[in-house]
Amino acid sequence: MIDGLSLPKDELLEMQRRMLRIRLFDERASKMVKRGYIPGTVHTSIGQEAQVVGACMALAKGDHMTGNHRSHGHPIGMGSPLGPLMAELVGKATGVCKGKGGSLHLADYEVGSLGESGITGSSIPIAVGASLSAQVLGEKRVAITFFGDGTANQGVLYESMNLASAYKLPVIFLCENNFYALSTPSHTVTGGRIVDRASGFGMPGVRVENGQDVIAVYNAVREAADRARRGEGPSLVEVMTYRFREHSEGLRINVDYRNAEEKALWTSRDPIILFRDLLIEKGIATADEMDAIDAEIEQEVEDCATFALESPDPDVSVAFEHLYTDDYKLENVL
Amino acid sequence: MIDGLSLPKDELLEMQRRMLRIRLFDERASKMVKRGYIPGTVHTSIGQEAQVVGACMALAKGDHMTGNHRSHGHPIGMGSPLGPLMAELVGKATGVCKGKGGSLHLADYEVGSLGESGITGSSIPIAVGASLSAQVLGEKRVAITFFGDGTANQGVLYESMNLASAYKLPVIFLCENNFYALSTPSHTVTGGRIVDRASGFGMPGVRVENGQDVIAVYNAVREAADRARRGEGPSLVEVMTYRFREHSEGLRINVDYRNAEEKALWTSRDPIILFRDLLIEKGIATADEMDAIDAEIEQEVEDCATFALESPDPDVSVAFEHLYTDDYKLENVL
Amino acid sequence: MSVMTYIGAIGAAQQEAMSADERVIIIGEDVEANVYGTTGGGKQRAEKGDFVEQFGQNRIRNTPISEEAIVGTAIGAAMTGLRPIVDLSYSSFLYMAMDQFVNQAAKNRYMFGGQSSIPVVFRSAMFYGLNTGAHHSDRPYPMFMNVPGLKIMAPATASDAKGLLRSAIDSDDPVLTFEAVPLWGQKEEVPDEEYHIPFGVARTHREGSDITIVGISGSLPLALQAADEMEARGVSCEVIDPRTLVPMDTDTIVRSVLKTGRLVIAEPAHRTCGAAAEIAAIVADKAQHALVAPIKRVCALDMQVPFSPVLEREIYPTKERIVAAIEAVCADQLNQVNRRAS
Amino acid sequence: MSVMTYIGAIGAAQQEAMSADERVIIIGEDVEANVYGTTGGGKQRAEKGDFVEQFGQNRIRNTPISEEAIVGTAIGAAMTGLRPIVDLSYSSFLYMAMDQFVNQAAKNRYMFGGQSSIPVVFRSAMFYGLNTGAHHSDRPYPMFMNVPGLKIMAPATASDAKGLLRSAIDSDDPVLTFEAVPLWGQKEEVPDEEYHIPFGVARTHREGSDITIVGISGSLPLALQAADEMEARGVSCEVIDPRTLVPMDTDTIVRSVLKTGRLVIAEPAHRTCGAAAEIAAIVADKAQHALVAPIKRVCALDMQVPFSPVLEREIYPTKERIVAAIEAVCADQLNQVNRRAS
Ligand SMILES: Cc1ncc(C[n+]2csc(CCOP(=O)(O)OP(=O)(O)O)c2C)c(N)n1
Ligand SMILES: Cc1ncc(C[n+]2csc(CCOP(=O)(O)OP(=O)(O)O)c2C)c(N)n1
Ligand SMILES: [Mg+2]
Ligand SMILES: [Mg+2]
Repeated sequence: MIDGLSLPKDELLEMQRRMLRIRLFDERASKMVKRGYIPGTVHTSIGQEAQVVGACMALAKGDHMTGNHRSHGHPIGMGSPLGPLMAELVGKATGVCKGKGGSLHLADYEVGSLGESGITGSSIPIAVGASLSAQVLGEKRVAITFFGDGTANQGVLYESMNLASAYKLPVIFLCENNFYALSTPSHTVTGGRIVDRASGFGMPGVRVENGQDVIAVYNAVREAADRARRGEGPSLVEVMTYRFREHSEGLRINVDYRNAEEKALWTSRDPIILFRDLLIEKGIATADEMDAIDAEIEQEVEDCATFALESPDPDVSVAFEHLYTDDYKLENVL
Repeated sequence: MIDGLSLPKDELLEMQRRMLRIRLFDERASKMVKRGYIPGTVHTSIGQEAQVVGACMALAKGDHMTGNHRSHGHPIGMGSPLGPLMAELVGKATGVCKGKGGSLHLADYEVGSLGESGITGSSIPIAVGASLSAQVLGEKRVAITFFGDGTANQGVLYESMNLASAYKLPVIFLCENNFYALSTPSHTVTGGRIVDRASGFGMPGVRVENGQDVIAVYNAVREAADRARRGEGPSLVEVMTYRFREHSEGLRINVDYRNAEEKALWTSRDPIILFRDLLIEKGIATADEMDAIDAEIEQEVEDCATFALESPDPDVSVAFEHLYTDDYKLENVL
Repeated sequence: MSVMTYIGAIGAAQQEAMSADERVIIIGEDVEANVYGTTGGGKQRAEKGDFVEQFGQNRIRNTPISEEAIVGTAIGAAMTGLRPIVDLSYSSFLYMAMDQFVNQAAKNRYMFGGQSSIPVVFRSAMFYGLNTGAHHSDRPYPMFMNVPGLKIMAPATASDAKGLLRSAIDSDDPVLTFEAVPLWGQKEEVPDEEYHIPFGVARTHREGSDITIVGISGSLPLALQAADEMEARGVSCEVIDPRTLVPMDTDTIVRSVLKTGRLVIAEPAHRTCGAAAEIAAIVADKAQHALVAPIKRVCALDMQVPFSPVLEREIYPTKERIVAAIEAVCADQLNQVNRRAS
Repeated sequence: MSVMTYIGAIGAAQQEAMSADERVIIIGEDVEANVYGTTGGGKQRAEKGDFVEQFGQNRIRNTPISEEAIVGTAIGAAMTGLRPIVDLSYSSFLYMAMDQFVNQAAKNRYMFGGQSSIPVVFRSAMFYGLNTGAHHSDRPYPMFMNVPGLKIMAPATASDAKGLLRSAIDSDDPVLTFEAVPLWGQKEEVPDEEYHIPFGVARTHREGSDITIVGISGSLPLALQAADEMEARGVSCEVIDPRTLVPMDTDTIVRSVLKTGRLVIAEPAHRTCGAAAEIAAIVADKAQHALVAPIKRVCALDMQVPFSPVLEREIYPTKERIVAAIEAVCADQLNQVNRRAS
């Protein structure tokens, strides 16, 4: 049995750093949406940091990841630097996608992030493809794909799980179950339990009941990754978690679809506080060390916002690049 | 527990009649393909008659059915008269779809057959829709959809199962598992067992191991139909069966993907002979009675072929009808 | 008459149709909580206007995120007694259900020799120009125009939205709506009584003699602004909105070009094989002899949609681009005016 | 040079590409048993030509019936080191994977600012005119032309099929092939050495001065036959096949119309928003001043495909329809000839 808590201290602290990066980055992004610096739609992972970071930290360099519309956490979890991510959200030339992706479409190939997807479910088979190339080329990498409980009702997931299972591909399907798809409670539109869908497709399914515990998530995903790397095929991991904020920033829904009690219960289980307390309790780090990390990441986020805001807009010509790899005669400029 | 064998004798004989109709109709169709009377592609249900008829006989008048590319058996199983079906295969004006559907697209709304589908999987949600209308309108009908083991890997099935389960719709998902999708052995492209996929979507799954036994199929589907009619929601029924002929008539595949031993084993389990023997053994019918049925159906099939061949071609104007319910100005006749 | 917004008109048409016919139901993601603003009126569930309150959960149904199954289920339900309205929210999500649109909705009636009719409306809105990036900004109606058996509406005003949607719901054939989110807030006078606008009848927004401008969906207001500007510069513009793309009232467009001899078409979809291409091709067939200038299309460029606002605005038609197109084909008129002015 | 069939040329291009580059793999339903005739040569598995024998099961992969996952998986594999060829068999099955084509294949490189390249080929064949009914007979390439980011080839001869497919496999962008089953048996001389035909270069099959005829895919041979017939009646026809639809060599077409002043376009897809509409629109813009007659399109009618042979043949372009279109726009020439003859 894998126990994440026995990892070297610097890796444990890196977990906390990444969770903090997600939290503070998303809080900052939310403010920047309100102030009009960030256009478009923004979905935060606030509250779900353990689920994201526990999974990403269980991977190795060279592994691949695809994400979804709740989309900043995953590249941050993979270790992407914050500046180009925030610049992307603002739409600047220094953005990780040159300002062409935005919040919904972050990608950072340097850290194995192959792309978030605004279309839910659409990026699932992309990760399966990354695992197929690993298998065909005999490379030892694995791939992971993140999707929500709502997305778990899209057919492409089951086609992907089946294909991966039949080929024994090194891929992990990670369901971020935060109990809601937008305003829709999962149980009202979902037959059965998501984790139970694994066995019918010939793969193990595990459910991390306490998805606010970064170590629990790490352990489950690490086991799935090891299995995949051994050539034993894919796994489904369902992580129970909760988003602390509204579906997307600025969205107002007139129906009270999540009650106050439930919200209070879950916000009392803050993954960042839980992990901080655990590390201190186990004697792995001191409160001072943890405070220092808080300050470090606060500064990182401050810097990334400054970087983003001070960066130049993309040159207009960039709008016409990257459609194809070769020259493209745009017939239709009047 | 339901026992089909305790059904009234005329219903049991009707089962045999329908199985015979499918067998002889498809044998005749195959000959007519060879002789050039039937154009296009034809997939027979020869060998799978018990699976089709057991299921259809478990339904009631007013229930709905959608089928697939292996496509003549289902309307016949629902009780459709043979003449217009055969005329449809030949492309005649008297065809059940006026010559516009053909082998792959039979439909007979008179008997609840909402349509076969050349695109595998595509007709699955149509049956779910028929069950939704039943639920919304408070009608007591149920719907069934037939699909193969290969089609069971299409995502639309799981979206449909999930939706049906969440809404508790009166629909039955029937997997015709004949071990192959065209030249591809099911086990090489399928993770896990199909029947096991039911529980993850919150519905019962039953597997009829001996799908050559029409009563076994009847019992399983009847139970699912009763459940659906009671408002308890959908079921998945997987029936193990075998197609006796090539995937489609005239197709030649250079690789021997089904071995002789397997073929011999399954052809020895002819559902029509099995049921004949059972009825005689149980004293439900005499050999003479069964012979009379054979002769009766032979004549029916003879007649349907004559009807089809002697019917007129459709008038050319029919090609331009039925696109919309109202008048349609076809802009593009030169 | 009362003043209504474009999005309000859509909600109103749905409400009227739901009240008029018990067989009309609405299914879609998050329709119960009225997330997209067309299935409820008030600020709270209990307030008047909320569809769940009014029509109950049997007829207003949240769905799982399963576009393919939802669309197929609605088709099957329409074939067996209901008249569903499917709220697919973003037009960008239609791809998920492409097989159901093409192979079931468009083909079933035809293939089965008229046995089925399929009274179903698939509503979706084109959320473009809103800096949400390439996945959420598509205007894919041209693909569906290439599929016989579907009807397509793309209203550009509140009154058209209401009257056409009512006709769509009452139609016995599958209809796709492509609503324009950039127009959601646009207001127009709308008749108080219930009304239907027939499919296949264009709306001529202004008459003119020098050039015909066809404006589709969100490009119609731009076309009208461009016409205003050019009118001031001495070019008399006729502005036509086909309103429904299938069937399309090509007669009105052809008749107009026979009069003006010039044609500019503006639409928010990609240029290649778009609706503008179809209109240009029809005119180049039916009115070629009357043409005195090239036919110009002002469409979204054949690029995907970039996120950054400074980039995204390069992609779509603008009033300026429409003006430039008119200038390019009305050199004569403009010279005359210039001569007269100088 | 050796004589090759159209389908043989496709198999040959695949074989050469598989041999040339280990990263090329083929995935699709029933490719191992060579059901569709392009992944094997001999009559038995063991014979030379069988792809599984030659390249092994690691590189020749049967898939489940899961078009959406197959297409997405191939895209992901292409983004991470492979160069997959996906055999989707029938073009009618592409709808199942529409989201992956539009939202992943076409957009990823653009959205991610050039971080990804997606060297993948999606092969499919248009099985039309074969009495298989509406589900199996589609010619859906126009929809994909409306999606920037995809490249599209639609060869009409064996040598083009081979050379274009090789270019497609070597391209770093996603390419869709639309092969024409009615042409499978057509034979042509094909160079013995490996060769590539660049995308975006039309092939002028015959030169002429009175009219330009564009023939796409299965309609090219019909256009050539019509040209023969009209030539005998005194009308000199230039026949052009664009070969690739994205990018399309519109310059060659426009140049030809500038010379001939007349244009007829023939293609097997539905008419509304088809490739012919796009070509007509381009010519009505770039060569309007040279046009002396209406542009005529000879396309599949905007109907679904009926099964019965007596009905199905009413739907598609025929030599006769192309001749009728030429007659309609070449009245002058024909009168002259008639006058001379009488
Ligand atoms: C194919 C598709 N359908 C619908 C949407 C609209 N949409 C965006 S997020 C969302 C809810 C997703 O729920 P879930 O998968 O549980 O993720 P969560 O937002 O809870 O993280 C919906 C319906 C979409 N983006 N793509
Ligand atoms: C979406 C789609 N993909 C592929 C095909 C081609 N095809 C027709 S039948 C078939 C095999 C179907 O296998 P199965 O579902 O097991 O049914 P069976 O033929 O064994 O009855 C395939 C791949 C199709 N018709 N539709
Ligand atoms: Mg969720
Ligand atoms: Mg099978």
